[in-house]
Amino acid sequence: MFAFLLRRLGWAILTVWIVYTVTFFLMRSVPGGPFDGERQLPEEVERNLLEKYNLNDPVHIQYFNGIRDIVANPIGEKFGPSIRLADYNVDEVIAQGFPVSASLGIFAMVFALLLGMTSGVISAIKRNSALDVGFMAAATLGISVPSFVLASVAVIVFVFWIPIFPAAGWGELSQILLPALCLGAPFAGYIARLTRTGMLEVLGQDYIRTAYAKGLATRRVVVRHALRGAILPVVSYLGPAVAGILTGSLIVERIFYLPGMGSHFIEAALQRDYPLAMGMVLVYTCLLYVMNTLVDISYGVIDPRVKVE
Amino acid sequence: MNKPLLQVENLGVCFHTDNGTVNAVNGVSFQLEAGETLGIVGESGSGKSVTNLAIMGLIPSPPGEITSGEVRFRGEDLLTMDSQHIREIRGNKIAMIFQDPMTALNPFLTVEEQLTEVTQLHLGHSRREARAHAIDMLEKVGIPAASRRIDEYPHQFSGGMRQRVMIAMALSCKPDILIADEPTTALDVTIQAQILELMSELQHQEGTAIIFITHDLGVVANTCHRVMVMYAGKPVEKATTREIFASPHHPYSLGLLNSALRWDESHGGMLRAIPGQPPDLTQLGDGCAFAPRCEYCVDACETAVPPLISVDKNQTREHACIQDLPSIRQTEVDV
Amino acid sequence: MSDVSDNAELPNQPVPDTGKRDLEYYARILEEARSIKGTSLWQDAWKQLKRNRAAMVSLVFLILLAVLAFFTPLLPLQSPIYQDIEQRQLSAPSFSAIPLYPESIFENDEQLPKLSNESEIASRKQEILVTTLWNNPGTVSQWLIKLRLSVFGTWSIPSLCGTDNLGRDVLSRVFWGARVSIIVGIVATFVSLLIGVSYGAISGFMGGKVDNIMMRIVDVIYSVPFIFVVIFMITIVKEDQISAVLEKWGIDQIKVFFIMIGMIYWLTMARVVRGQVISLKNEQFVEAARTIGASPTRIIFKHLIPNVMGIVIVYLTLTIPAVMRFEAFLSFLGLGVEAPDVSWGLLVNEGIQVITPIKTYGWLVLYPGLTLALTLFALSFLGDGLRDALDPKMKNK
Amino acid sequence: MIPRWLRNSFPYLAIGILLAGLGYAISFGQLEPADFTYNNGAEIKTVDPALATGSPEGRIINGLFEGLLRNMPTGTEPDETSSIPLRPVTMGMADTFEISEDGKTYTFHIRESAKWSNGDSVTAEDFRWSWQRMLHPETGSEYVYQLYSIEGALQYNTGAIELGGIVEVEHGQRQTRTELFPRANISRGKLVAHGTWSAADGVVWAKASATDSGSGSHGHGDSEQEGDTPIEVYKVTVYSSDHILDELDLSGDSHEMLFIKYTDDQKVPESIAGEYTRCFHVLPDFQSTVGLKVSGSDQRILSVQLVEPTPYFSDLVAFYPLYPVHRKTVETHGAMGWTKQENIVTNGPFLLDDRRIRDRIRLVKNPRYWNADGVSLEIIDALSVESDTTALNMYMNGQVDWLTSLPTMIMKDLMPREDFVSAPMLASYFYRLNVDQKPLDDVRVRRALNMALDKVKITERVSKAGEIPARSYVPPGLAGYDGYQCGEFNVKEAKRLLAEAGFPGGEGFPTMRILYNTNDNHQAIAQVIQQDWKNNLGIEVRLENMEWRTFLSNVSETQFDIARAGWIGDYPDPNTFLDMFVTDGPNNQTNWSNQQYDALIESAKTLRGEERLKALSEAEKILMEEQPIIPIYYYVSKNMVSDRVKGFSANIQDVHPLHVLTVEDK
Repeated sequence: MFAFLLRRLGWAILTVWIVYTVTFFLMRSVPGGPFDGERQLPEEVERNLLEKYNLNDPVHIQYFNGIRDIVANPIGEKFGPSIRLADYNVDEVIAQGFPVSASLGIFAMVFALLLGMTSGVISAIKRNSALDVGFMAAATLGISVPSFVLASVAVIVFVFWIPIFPAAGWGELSQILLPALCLGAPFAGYIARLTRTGMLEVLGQDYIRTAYAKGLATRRVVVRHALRGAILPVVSYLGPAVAGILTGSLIVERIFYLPGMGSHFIEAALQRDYPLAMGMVLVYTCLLYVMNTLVDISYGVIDPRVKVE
Repeated sequence: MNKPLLQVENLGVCFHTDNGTVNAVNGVSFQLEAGETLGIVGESGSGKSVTNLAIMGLIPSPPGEITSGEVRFRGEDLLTMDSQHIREIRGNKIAMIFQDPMTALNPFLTVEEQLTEVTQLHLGHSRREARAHAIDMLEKVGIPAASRRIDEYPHQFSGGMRQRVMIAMALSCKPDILIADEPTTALDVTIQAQILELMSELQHQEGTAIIFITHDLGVVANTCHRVMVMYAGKPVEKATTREIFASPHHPYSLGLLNSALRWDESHGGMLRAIPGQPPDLTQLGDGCAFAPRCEYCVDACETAVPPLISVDKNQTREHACIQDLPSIRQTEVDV
Repeated sequence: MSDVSDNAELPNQPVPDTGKRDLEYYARILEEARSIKGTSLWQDAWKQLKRNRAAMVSLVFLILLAVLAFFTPLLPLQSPIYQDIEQRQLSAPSFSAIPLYPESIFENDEQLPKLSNESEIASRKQEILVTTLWNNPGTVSQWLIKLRLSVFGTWSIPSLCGTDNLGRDVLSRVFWGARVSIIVGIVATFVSLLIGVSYGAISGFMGGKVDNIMMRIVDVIYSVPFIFVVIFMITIVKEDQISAVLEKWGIDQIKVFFIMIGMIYWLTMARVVRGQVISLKNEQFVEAARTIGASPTRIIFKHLIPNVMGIVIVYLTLTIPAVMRFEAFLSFLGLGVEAPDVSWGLLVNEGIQVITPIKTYGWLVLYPGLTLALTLFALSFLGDGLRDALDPKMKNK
Repeated sequence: MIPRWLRNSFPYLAIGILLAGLGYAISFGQLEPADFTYNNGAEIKTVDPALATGSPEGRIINGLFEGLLRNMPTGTEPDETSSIPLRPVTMGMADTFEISEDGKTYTFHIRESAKWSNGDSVTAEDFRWSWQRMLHPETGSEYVYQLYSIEGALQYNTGAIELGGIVEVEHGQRQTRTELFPRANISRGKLVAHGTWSAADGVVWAKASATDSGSGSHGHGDSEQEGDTPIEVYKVTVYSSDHILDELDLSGDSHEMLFIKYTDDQKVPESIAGEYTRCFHVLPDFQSTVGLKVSGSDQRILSVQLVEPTPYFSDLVAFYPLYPVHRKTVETHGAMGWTKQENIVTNGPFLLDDRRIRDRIRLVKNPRYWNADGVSLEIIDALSVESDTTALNMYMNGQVDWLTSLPTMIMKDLMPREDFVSAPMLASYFYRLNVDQKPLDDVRVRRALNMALDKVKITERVSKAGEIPARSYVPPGLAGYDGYQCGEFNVKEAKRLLAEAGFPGGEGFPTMRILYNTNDNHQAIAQVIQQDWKNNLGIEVRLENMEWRTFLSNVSETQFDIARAGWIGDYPDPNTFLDMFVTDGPNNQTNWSNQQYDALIESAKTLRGEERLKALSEAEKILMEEQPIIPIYYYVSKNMVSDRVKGFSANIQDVHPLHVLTVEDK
């Protein structure tokens, strides 16, 4: 287990390094520096700005300085100042955006898991019933409709026709619910389908028959004997789901005006805020890596036959 | 005569599939006395497993459906019983062992979790009691270091050990009836013998009645008191083990006997298989289902289904063939 | 329910030892073996699929869609790009017939008045129409458009789906958008297929160290938030200088787009294929091929890949919708295909901007959204059906 | 192998983690509701007046800080252009100001009640220091040219030093590299000699008294040129002074010092480093160069010496880049630190209470503001909703009271609403033509392109907010100024001109590209123009959209044929529009050059009153006849303002001071 984590850490560092290198050179290859303002800057001013952001050094120096900063600086000072948000360090922007995206993601995930697994289990047990068909149609719809359409329509319906949610913004519980629902919906659909398939597969297993032969009630058979096996596909989907929720939050945060990492990232990328965009990508990489590792561990936890390595 | 422990009357089960309705079991009747071992023999797909799943109320529905019959356990019909009640009997009064111990145990739960839940449920044991009882049972079925191994997962056990766990699980509540569905098929021969021995030993101790489902007549010969041969969802012959080995009355029984390796005679190393394939259960014709494969078939066989008729007066011996097989064979030998 | 394993017939009499009867006996076995008709995996799958009504409806829908999309230039649709901003801005769906173009379209042409020959005038007019009403159609499309002009003339289907902010016909744009969206979906998926299958097959077949290294690479890439990197790459590729360089190589924006998207969807494909190949390569038929001296390339492409095609096809039906959704996603961020090209994502994104509490121009989002959702829906049902049909594990369930 | 206890507790652990996450998610403190919430548009770059650009920043800085004068709507009745003009009035830090006879000296008297939010008095010294900070090359202020009308400001900003002149030398040791202020030790004195050092030649002193920029205009910041930056050496007679803003006593003690300026990457032998003192900047001495004088018993009089009479100087001091900052705060906390809500000290009607990136900036009433009694709003939330649709949703939902930007797609449906507030603006939408590009070098082609455009259609059907189709560059509404009108929509004439230029019916006309930044409206307009030119002239153009920053870099390098542009006047004077098209002007960006035009713009600098306006008008005539740009329309301001907001008046600069607004209860 310890060795596993250590090895994972090694790979994580390698991954982060690769991502850093790729994004670094990608961004440096973009014509049009970050300081091309509407008004032409005097050369002197531009030179000083470039110096402030370490952009006037030769590229390889910038590259190594960047790595040095990330490795040597404590958390909170790793990435230097943001270009477009001149009052903040990149680290501060991330620190402000992360909790928002994290809670949005957690809410969306909980919603997706609860709804998806419940409906998936019910669908599998009541296979081919009207309920099953209804759930699966809804799930497929949830997957098929682009999330920004879903979100836009949801705003009209749940903000204006049935006024139960505020239109946008951040701070109250009610403001997080609608975006989380919109963000989680496609994943709920996907999880429902996975759970249903997994459940059907498990319910056909011999050991389920054994469990019934013991005289256990259906509920106990489903919860204690079938569910663990049935959610294995869901667990392996959690990795991609986390990645998807991170991506999806770009859209949801934009539509619902949430000050999360997604909106920061998109603005940073579009506005050529090199340091901020790179910091964001690296944070996303780490996040994804941690989540993937957690998924692998929980896979091992759920299935005793799997050795975590 | 006392009421039999288990009486199955005219049981019929079908499955509705995409290819049509499969009549897996068509009018099976038999009875089982306490302490007795009944062997049910037949090819794959002859309906022996389905019969027993029906007894346990484990036919998946849909696609399965019980179309007719009664299953009386101590006089109560299991088929019409409410689900709460039948669950109290399942695993408690009637227990079951399955063919493949590799898949019949839940890989996600420890042996303890799987063993204790049955006694906790039926005997009202506390966790501690259940665990002690489970260790006890494991020792009884011959698992060394039971108190340690009880915390392991099924995949850490060998095949024979797993079957022992299954037996321990099935016998935990001292059931009246143990249905063993080909319990040794998936095991290698030496283990088979151990398991069989274990079962008969336990039967002696506990007085459990056993329904032994198998296609291995050798196993039947060693363990069963009586035998029921099934073909195409129907019993074609019922007899005591001794009788059926001595003189089968149905050509199918004869075929099974011929295709099995017999200890007492030699065929020069050549076994004789039954020609043809089992019938398509979705389209059973008018006549005897075995007719197309039967070498003793006459025209009358193709027009009507022969009923199960008893040969002797006390009705321990029945068969479903219009021919008198022993006498025909007698003639053959004479020629 | 039938057990196929014991279908060989053996004579029930002891076999006599004369050679002649021996031959007869084997001939009978041969006869019997021939009489058993094998169904190939594909026939079997097709039979299975035909029984799945949802999948068949989806398949028909998708084929119809593909055909319609291909023959869009031939259909009597209005122009997808001609703006009638003064008369028909944001007009609601209607059934009143609209001519394909106003006569004024020829007014400003300098060449027309100089021409006297009737046929020259006609061909000049046609030329004007093709360049004005359609956005740089390819050779085939041009030919189809000309055919359409000669068959239907100026008649065109009314604006059944309304018009957009610039007075363009939404129905026509949905059809033309289908061409782009479908091509994005298919080509990008094909790119991912190409990379994923060869990568996975090689990795799985080589095994050992090579496999280990190749899969480690996949693992590392898997942890890269690829979509974010792709957003970067797309913004960069959209840069003038870079796209100019790419154009020199004959790579236009939309091709880059295919490659980009294809590149992020190959990972799962590679993993799936590798898993399949590993389980297949120890099967006897591969052993057999090896013993008769087949080269590794031949084994991979002749024996392994055809056998993984089932799962690959299933996976394709998952990838195509994912790619189409991703295209829509990029359109929302303003990074998708660019005007005057249209795609469903672009149309839907234009549409959601007028879903406001003050005024909702519903048709702008409804029709493109509906077609997009239906297509994804159909692909998903077809995928399910194919999985049931092709995946042996799911059989009889 | 995972221990069994962990495995068993896993579901609880997972649920526990999720619950903890949920708890964390909803634990964010709820803010007290604001009196007034508005959408400020894009997230602001900074609240530092010297570094900010753009109107969202302007709205916030106008609330936080206050300049010498304030632009206020005059009266409440709209004038003939249906706009309420804004005038710089003494509603700011200054209670009176005088302009000298020649128009070249402005004297401001700062009111006694002017206080910083920490209680310090606002003095003229604050302004002088703030402006010095803004002019300092290292500050990198984009709006620094707003100060160029002050004597010596340009020289100080560009570091133009001359032999014999008084210079200030910043010594080369600093605490941190990102710090803009405070700077290191300063030596002041006369520049005696100036030269370069190189490893090959050693020190070479320049013979001629050629001026040279102290910080060097050698490098562009391009990394490949970095190695070529010469290492410069200076010989300076240094006089003692207590402070760099005190008058330098040239009769006092003095000694000669040698300075050397090199970057961190450059290697300098120790022998040199010992003899010479390292320095960062050698600039003209601020105190003696720049025309700012502080006087008065408690330093409340600021006199500003201008290079030329600049009639709009009062507008400039009312413009936010020239607002003062609190010196001690800047010097203590440095860049990034001083603008943090816990550190910042301001002098405007509001205080910075809270700032969450891309969420809100919360302003609360400043009780120390000199006119605090006149401020009615207690709490203001400025949001930065990027999506207009989302912002509109919030407005319709009652979460926002004022929208500064509206979705154009439904403009037609917004216009008739009572809460839609619109007024002509001092801003133009136009297309730049690259006159070096054939055939755009032909004036007939440029005119033909202009005349083939139906601008009415564009404003009525595309922009849709009541914009006025433009035939001149300078928007109407500037008192006393008449712009020249270029050719109107006339397809026949356009065709004739194009034929004359050699492209009858567009034949042979190469495919041109229209460059615009990614925005639905720009795209729609470009598409209409594309079609107009195609239908009316028979010429093909291709559309290319680009992300804003890339677009700007392409435009500034004139890497385009035709490019979309917009210009918002910085101050209500034609000059803010016209001076950008002088030859090689940084914002010219069309390669267009006309000596007569340059001369007229130059002459306008010295002229006053009507004559000046006439010169500018003449210049615009040249611009419109030569047509390096095609004017398309004049912007109008587009606001949605909730009924409960009072005191909101449409005006030509679309400036709406927050402190004059009042709200009724919800």
